[in-house]
Amino acid sequence: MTTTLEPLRWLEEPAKVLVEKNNGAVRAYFQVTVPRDLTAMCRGRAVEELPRILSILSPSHHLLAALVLDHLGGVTPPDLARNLREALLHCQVFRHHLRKLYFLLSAYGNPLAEPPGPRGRQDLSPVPRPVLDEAMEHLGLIQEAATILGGRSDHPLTSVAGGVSRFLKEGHYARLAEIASASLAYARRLGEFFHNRVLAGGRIFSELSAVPSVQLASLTYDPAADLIGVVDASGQAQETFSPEEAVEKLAWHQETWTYQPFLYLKARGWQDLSASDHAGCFFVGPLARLNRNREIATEQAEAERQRLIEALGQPPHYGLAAAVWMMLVELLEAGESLVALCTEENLSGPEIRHVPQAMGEVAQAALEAPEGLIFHRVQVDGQARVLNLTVFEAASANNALRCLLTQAVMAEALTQSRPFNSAQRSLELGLLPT
Amino acid sequence: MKKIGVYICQCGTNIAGKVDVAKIAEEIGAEQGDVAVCRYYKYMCSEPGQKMIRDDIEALKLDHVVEASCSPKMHEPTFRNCVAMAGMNPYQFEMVNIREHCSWVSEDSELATQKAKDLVKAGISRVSHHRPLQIETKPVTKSVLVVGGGIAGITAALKVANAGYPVYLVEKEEIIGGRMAQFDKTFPTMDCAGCTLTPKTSEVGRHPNIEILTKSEIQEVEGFVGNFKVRVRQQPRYVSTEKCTGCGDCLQVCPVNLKSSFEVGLATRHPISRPFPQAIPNTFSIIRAGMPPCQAACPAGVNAQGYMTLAGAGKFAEALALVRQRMPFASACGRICVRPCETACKRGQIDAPLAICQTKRFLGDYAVEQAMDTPPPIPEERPERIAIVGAGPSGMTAAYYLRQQGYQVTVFEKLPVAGGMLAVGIPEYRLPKDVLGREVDYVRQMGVDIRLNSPIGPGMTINDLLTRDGYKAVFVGIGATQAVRLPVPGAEAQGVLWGVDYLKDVRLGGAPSVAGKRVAVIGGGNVAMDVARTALREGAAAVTTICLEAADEMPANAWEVQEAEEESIPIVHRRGVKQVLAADGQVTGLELKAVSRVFDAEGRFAPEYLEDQVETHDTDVVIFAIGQKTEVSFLSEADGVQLTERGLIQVDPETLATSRPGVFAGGDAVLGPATFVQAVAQGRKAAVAIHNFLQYGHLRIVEPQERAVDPAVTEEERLRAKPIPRHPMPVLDPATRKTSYAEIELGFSPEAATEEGLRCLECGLCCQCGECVRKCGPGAVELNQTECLRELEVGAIIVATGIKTFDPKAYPEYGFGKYPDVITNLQFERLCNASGPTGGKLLKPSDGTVPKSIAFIQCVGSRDPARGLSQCSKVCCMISAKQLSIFKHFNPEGQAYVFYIDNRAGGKGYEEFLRRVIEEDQAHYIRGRVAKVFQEGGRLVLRAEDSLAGGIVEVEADMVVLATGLVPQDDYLNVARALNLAADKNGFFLELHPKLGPVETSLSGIYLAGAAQGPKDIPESVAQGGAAAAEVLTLFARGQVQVEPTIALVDASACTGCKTCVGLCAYRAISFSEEQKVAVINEALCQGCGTCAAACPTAAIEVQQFTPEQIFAQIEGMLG
Amino acid sequence: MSQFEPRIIAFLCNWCSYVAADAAGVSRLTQKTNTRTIRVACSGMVDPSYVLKAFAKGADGVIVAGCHPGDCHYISGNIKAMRRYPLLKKLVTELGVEDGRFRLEWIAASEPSKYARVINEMTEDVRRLGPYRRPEGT
Amino acid sequence: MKKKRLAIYTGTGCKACEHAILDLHYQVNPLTRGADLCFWPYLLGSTWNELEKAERCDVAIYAGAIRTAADAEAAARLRDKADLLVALGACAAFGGLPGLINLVPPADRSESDQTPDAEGPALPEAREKVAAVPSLVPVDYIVPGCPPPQNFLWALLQCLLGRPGLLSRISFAAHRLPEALAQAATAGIPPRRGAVFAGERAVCASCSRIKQEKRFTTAKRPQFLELDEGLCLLEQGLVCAGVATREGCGGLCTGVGAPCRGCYGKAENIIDPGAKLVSAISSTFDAEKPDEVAKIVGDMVDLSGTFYRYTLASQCLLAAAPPVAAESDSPAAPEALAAGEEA
Repeated sequence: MTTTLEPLRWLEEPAKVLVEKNNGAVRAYFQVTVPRDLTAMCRGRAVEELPRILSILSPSHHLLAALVLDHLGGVTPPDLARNLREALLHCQVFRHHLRKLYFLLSAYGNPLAEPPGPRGRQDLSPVPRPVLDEAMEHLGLIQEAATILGGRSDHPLTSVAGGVSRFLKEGHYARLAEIASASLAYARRLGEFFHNRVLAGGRIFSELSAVPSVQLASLTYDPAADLIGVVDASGQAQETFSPEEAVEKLAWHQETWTYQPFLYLKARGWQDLSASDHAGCFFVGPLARLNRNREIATEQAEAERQRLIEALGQPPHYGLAAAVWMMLVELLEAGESLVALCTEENLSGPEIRHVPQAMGEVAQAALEAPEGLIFHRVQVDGQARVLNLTVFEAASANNALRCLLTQAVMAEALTQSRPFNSAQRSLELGLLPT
Repeated sequence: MKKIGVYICQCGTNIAGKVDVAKIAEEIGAEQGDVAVCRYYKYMCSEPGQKMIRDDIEALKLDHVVEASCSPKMHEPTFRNCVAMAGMNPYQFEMVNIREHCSWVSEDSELATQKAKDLVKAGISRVSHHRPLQIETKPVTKSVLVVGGGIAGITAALKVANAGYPVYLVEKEEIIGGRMAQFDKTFPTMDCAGCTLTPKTSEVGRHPNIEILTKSEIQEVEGFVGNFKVRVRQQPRYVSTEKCTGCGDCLQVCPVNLKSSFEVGLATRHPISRPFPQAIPNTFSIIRAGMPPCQAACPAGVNAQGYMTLAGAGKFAEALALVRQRMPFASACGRICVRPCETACKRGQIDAPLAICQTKRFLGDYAVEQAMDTPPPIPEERPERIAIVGAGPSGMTAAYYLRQQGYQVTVFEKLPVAGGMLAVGIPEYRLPKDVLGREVDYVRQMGVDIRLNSPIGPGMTINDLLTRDGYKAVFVGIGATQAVRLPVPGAEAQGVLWGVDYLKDVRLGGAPSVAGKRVAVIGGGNVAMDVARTALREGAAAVTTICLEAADEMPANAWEVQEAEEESIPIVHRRGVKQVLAADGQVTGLELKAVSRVFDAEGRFAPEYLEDQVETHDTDVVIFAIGQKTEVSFLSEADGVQLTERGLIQVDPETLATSRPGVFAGGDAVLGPATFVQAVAQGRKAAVAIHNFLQYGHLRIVEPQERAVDPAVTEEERLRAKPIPRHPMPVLDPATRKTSYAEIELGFSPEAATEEGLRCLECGLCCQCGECVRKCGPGAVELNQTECLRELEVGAIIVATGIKTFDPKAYPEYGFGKYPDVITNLQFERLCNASGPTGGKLLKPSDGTVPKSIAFIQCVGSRDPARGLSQCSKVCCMISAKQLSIFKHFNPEGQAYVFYIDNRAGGKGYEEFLRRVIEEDQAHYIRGRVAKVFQEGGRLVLRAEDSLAGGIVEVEADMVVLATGLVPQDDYLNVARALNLAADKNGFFLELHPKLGPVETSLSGIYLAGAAQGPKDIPESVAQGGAAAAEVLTLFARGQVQVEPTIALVDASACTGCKTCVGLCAYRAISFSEEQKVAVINEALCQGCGTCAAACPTAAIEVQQFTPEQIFAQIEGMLG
Repeated sequence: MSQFEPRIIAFLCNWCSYVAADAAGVSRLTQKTNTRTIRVACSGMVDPSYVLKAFAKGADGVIVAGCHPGDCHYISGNIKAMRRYPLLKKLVTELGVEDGRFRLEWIAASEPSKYARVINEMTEDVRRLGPYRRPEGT
Repeated sequence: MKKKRLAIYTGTGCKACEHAILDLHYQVNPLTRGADLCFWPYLLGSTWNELEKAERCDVAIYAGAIRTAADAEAAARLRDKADLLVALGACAAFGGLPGLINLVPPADRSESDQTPDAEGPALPEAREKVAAVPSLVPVDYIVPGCPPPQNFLWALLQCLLGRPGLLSRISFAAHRLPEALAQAATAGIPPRRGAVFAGERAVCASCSRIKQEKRFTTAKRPQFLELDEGLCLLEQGLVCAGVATREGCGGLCTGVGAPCRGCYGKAENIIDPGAKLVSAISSTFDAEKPDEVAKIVGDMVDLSGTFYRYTLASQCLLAAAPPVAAESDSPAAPEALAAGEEA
């Protein structure tokens, strides 16, 4: 017999979980219920439109698509443009992580309910309402920054081939600086709150650490070296390869029961999810970045990372707590970087764009988006229309992780002989950082 | 809920024969919906049919009606009236075409019925979206503009004028009458064209309601039907139509002869003329192309064409007078001028320019020789005293013209001689003392007081002249008499002299002797040449000229250089002076450096040297002739005359007035070193300004600029060029001349001058020599007339611009232009016209004998898309027939041939006429195109293929007449553009409807008449003129225009101001309102074409009666 | 009636093509019965929306006919039509309208026979293509 | 006064629209003061059963396109359950970007070449074509935009939740509301059924760029164009859909130098954005001869994907499903949604 768990909170993709139980064994399926359709959507379009179309995956895809256009046109954007794009990326990190953390907290204090709220949850919240409201306000602020930099926060506009489409206006600089420092300050405050109320132990922490974890290799991108790196489940750094090689190194796997494809390492091959070893599978995202175990440039963030390592030991780290904590770290990092970046010197300059002379045939690029490593490869025809498009987005990269996690949580529920739907909450929490 | 009445016409069997009308009516009637009634009837357009509709509208309170029958082009108006009579808005009616578009063109009656039904249903669903539209009215300006004074225009003008409305008749030529005025007789009645036309033209001429604007063309038209604003550009007639009596005296004196376009080149005319005695306007007029290049090029604006022509006519005194209108010193100028006029002279493009300058010199000298050179008496003395500073060219000129005006003029000259640089700057061998003396004396004789040795300066400042001595005005005309002294190393040595100073000293005595010495002259200008040649005459052992420039770069006139070289003066090119070498203070030689360039990229003087390439040149004397400058130190504070940063006197370029009121300046004082003629120009300019200043107090000179003629030589002018070579100027031989100051150039003989005059091409047509002015008793000739712009307000415009004949040069094999006896049929008309070149005798242009045989070639240009026109020119067949019988009338024995393709004699009495010609006059009509016309034994031979008899025929003829096709006027496009008229591919204006609107155009209020709309004969043109007049009178009788409501409207609430539509409107009806930021349509201009509506991206523009919802409904209706 | 009878909407300009169609009638130039004519003031008035509307409503072909360039009664309306046609053609082709279903023709008032010829020719072309099926969105 | 019950759901599409609603929440926290959030799976994990069991809700907001049978069912359910159904965002209103796949036959859509092994539960069935909500169920209001802007969202809730107080902190300065909406919003009463929460004219009206008499000389591609800061993009040779697109964004994209792609759908009175864009742009071609025209047209790529970027599934006459008519008691709905299409 099959239990269906839906909807799942906080997931960007429409998905549900199906749990089959027969003679003692449980098989749980994390099912994405809508086709990806990306190629169908983009093939034939003018390539310069990709930044605007692909941004429906996540705002970071806007930046990545623009990066691909730079490569296709064989131009490097001027410093000003690069700074603006970087600032926008930091805003996106901040916004993405803060929203996730907000969701997390909202699980312990209904943000909307004036009690009694829907589903009759009592607000016994360890997370008082003002904390949530403050989170909301800062989401609002960082969105404003993202809007200034990107034209729009959710589907940005400004990144174009060779740079950015328009200069900032007078008054923007001041406002950005303001928001940056406010955000950083808030990141610190929120950090403190987490240390005192969440990571310090107690109900929330125990619930977080109760969520089972999955041992998987992780994939990250190092922009400095322009290399994609694999770290295996044991935390050992494995091979690295350039974005050019990505399409040979990585491959798709499609299952009949979910629309979402699975990305895996070609070399290691695809192992069925029910198998015990998943050498070919990997995941991306904050936790992956943590396991890469690289120093963070900004000092407060680095300090926070050290605290994390002290508390949870050397990488590899697995599990929710580390992932959540890492989001805090990156929240700080984003805040600090914004403060450093948002000055009139950095965000103003003579030229905003280097106009390409012609478009090449094929180009690719990778980017560490807030949700994890993403990758585009586009091939165009003589009139620069999209012929072929390969998009590795976090949802496919993490698909294996999500499925395995689902399986683990449900298996545990079975062993603890709890009803599956009671396990939904911890599954939702578990999926949150992915 | 709409109430629609549907009526289907059987049109007898026209529709019912194919379409099952009853079935459709039944089915549609049966359908639920807006259709209140659906009937069919045998003839809906008949009265009973219409009554049926009217009754239903009243009985059933119908609000919309659909009529399915013939094409709306046929009966839409009928049925609109019908429903309107029943009180329904005519625009809530829709007509469906099930005859032309259905029953008549379908085979299968089942399918036809289906189609008809779909169409009817489309009509129904469309009409239910029709809204009532109101027709707006605007008042009408009850006057008409007729463009073109041919028979069509004349007819139209008279009819409208007789109805009592003002008419403006605009004609491009100087007379009205158009083509018909050129004709002799008219077919088929053979009555004389003149006799029928002239009564009409003279009626137009004296009609109180008609104003004739001859030599006029429409420039621009604004507005809309009933309210046009027309700008007309009118060229001057130069003869007052009021004063001219038409006596024709002017013809006896006019020296210019041109080919007459009215006589189609068969005769000449004078620029002043009247094409034929009965012409209207019956006064003479002058044709002038514009200011000829020679005059335009002359700084002083001397009318070279004028005096050259007079010289050509041997009228030397008149010629001199004409010169002196702008150049008082003919003799001097004729010797020393730099001759911009000759550079510009068009004849230069053919062989050599006219010897204008030397002819001028002749005129001056001749007057003296004939001892007839005494100044005319001063018309009226004026009390005002005027002081002139400097007796140079500009000063003397100013004095001359001021004195002419009767002023009391005093000239102050600091030198002991008058003439300024002419006296002390120009060597005698170029301008002898006595010649200059004569010029000066002439001015003295006029009564100008010239005070020599009277420098202006302390004790007698300009201020003194004005304040103390009571002079009303002062003109400062001092020259650039000071040599420019370069700081050349060693220049202080003995034996270094300075150009103009040296010349001055030579003229006035006291120049250091160069006798027996080696002289080096530095400089490449005219002064350098003068200095060198003077030094030679002063006895120098050897003279060398050293200049920076290469031979072709030298500023000196070519002839000056040439003469110097003839006098064996070597010229060293491209050398600059590095330093003057001297031994114990005495010049021994020069150190020269090579020149790498003289002028920079922009052609400015900026010499660069190769300092290392040095050579020395031994010499005893060095004379620097490297420029001169104006000395203005005599000016004092009190004078209040401001200077420019170049140290020259600052003046208003228009009036030459200085900063001190009453003080004027010109010549070198203002320009720096300038040419003689420039100085004279400024002297005269100042004189006029001073006159204006003293008489009217204001300083502006209003001299309208005449437009210049095209500098390129025209075919016409080449023909005019008489085969006379330019006369060389006789000169002293170098050997003799280099020893003396005797004048080198010896001057022209009267014959030479006359011949030079005859060489003139008369580029300006009328040369404004003034002969006619002098001759004209009533003083009707007004050469100072200028072109003017008229703005006319009219309610309607009739375009009757007519046609011209096809140029047969496109058919070289016919030899037109090669053989004088190959003529066009229009020329033939002139040849047998009583007022024509032969006085009505049909004579061969070649030898003036009566042709014994004549051949007509038809369709020259017509019906030949390859080389001419695709159209049939319609009248040529009859013209040839007519001309043939005229020929027979002159020469009953003569033989006549007509080479034709078809004979087209459609028209009342035409065929009979043609038969008569063929039978009675025994003309040989040969069917076939002529392949070639060539000369054989003095006779013309035509070779053609006889396509009836077959085989090649050759025919001899004394005269060949080409029946040329009719083509639009050359400038038809200007007219089309000005009026927004559409023209067909041949260039004939497009009528509204080939059948039903032959004289209307797509632009309401603008009508066509005559051949401008297509080839026509006279009766048709007259008929159209009448028809056009009728249209106009209908409009005037209505007194107001209905602005069709089917125009575009902007929904301001939907318009986003994207400006997409603004540029699209062909009628410029759309403008953009910056206030509301929306497009605005001028309803009066809008024609309802809907381009804007289709383009408007927000569908903010809709064309009434063609709204999207109506069209969509129609589409849905027909697709069921 | 066995064979497929396409339905073709013809937008005819009032001054040339509509007159030509009338003239074709007057001179009884037989035509296929598949056209349904709509009289417009000028070919420049034909809004591409009309064309799409016609196809959307089940027309199997659409033809726009106007005066020859240079002869436009409204001076240059047909030039606008001439500018629009290629872009519109390109768009509808991308949307699956086969070549031959949509035409722009210059037919002068003096060319009734050309009108008849074009109509018949187009009817056969469209008949060969079969009915136009609008890709259903639902 | 009882709080209005509000349901929020996203079908196929990114979560940007729901984030937009969260945005409201970011600014002030009064959404809940105005509404009883009875159904919001994304944030609250509300299930369909809860919705079924609970009483009718006043307002349901559907975001995202309809891609699968499940989406269609969701739309139907919300329609049944709610008095007022709102299509939120370009996807719900017009099909949005997902609608572009309608140009591709289903067979050519799959992204992975391998044939998967048949095992595990069945997939929810995907529809052949992406559809906009109004083409399946009658919709009462539309809030276009990708994502929809704050002020119109506020206006919507303001109208539908009937709590004028909500608006206190929102300024309309950015892009003003049309008269009718402004009135309804301040009064806190629903506007005419079928109202579109956006401007009434086209983007040009609020685009700050300088417009001159249009002359389209050559079709340019943005990546090769040195953009003129102030001049109309169309006049610079970029294909910009602003001329035929409903205003409301305040010329956001054009303002930052990105040509409009029509996420607000077609302007009020027109029936097909593509047709009008063709007409508007080509009419101003700087060409008098066919070959010149051909040259310009040749340089333009992907007309369908550009002119119908967000509206292919609903407003392209040749590719779209026409909206369904609502039950007769809400007559306003069909007209407004059809926007002339069925008028």
